[in-house]
Amino acid sequence: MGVKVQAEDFDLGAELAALRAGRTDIGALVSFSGLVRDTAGGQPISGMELEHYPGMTEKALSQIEAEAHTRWPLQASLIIHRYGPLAPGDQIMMVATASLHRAAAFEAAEFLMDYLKSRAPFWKKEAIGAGARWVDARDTDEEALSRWR
Amino acid sequence: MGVKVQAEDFDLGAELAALRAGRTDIGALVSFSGLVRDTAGGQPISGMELEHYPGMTEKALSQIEAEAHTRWPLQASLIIHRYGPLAPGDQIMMVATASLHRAAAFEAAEFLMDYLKSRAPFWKKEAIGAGARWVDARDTDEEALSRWR
Amino acid sequence: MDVLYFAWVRERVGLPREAVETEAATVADLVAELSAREERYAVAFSDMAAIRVALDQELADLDAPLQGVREVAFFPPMTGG
Amino acid sequence: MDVLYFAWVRERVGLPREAVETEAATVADLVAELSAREERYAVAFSDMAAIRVALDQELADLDAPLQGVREVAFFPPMTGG
Repeated sequence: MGVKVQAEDFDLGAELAALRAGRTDIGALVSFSGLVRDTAGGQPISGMELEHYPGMTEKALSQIEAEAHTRWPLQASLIIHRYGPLAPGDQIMMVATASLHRAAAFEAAEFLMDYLKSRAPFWKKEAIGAGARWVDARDTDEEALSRWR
Repeated sequence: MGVKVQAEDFDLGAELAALRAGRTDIGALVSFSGLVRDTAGGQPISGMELEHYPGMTEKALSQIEAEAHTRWPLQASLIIHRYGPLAPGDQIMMVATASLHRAAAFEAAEFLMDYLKSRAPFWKKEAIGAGARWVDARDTDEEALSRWR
Repeated sequence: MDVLYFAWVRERVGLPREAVETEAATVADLVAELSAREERYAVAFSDMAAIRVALDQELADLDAPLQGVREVAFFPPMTGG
Repeated sequence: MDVLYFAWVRERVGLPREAVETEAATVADLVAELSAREERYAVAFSDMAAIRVALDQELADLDAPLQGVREVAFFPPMTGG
């Protein structure tokens, strides 16, 4: 288990390799990574600023990760989320889950993403032309949580 | 899009990095990798032999990948599956899917895995002590396909 | 009590955090008190359906009591991931 | 026609592939013909519910016609992934 909140980029491949290094008890490893796109709603995006709530962020992510471990038999998991300025193509965040079988690993990764989206205190501001715009939360993100209740 | 069937190991991190290299149109990248476990049904496994049907394997995987692209708006995808002798901890295979949003990337990766499990001609033989045993297909794997009909 | 603001709530209030002396019993009482104090708070809190609240770094409701709370945070719905 | 066997079907038949001269109209007819020919085929094909068939590298049913088919493969349910 692990949670990292950082401004620096991360090496997805190295993180996944570290998660299973020296282990022979993992059957399925799932990863998700979120990337900055160059358009939003048809408008070109020149970059993004990710604000967060230091202290609460780590606490919220750790709670979400712990909840995933009570719901699925996970051998390992990892959440990394960046903050600060990001450019199109940059990695925003990643989650990884390891389990015996694929169903648990997939479901736990989707659970982590759904809760992280609506419950971890991050806010995206997209730079569009000379201006900038706070990203609105999507109704579908809140609805996604109903799957896990 | 890409399908590779090979005896050699692959570098999961390098494959995922290559998938998104130079691109700014991907919002969500999901990967699954399958690993050789050291036990099966409580018995220790010393290794595994993966047999396949050369020719049909590539054809079946390409068909499954193409079907995923008709069902979800995917920017990129990759399937790698190994054959031959494997040791506990070794990577067996991987799939990766890239899309604008997480739901499509997750669903497409699960679809690829569900179809690959029951429709791509691979057969696992596990080495247990001095003997070896063909792995039985699981009813749950065939049932998993019903989700996509 | 420390009061924190994030994202567009921070921009509308005009600062990221401040110490507030208050006898407000609940979050809603605190919002009403701040909104009555200055226009910028009234603007920031004009649509409370668009505001989320955390008490000591745990999500809470508007009617949650403030007794014993050291840190209150106001922010829009989260958009991480 | 080339007939291929994989996994435990291959082990029971005793070879990975062979050329077969047959007038069989369907897969089921070919199975019956091979099973009548030698005991090892009868053993391999004793439970056809556990056998999958591919015709020219596409999955097919037992009653599929063999007309024009160049390659028939018999194998257990797949266990990749």
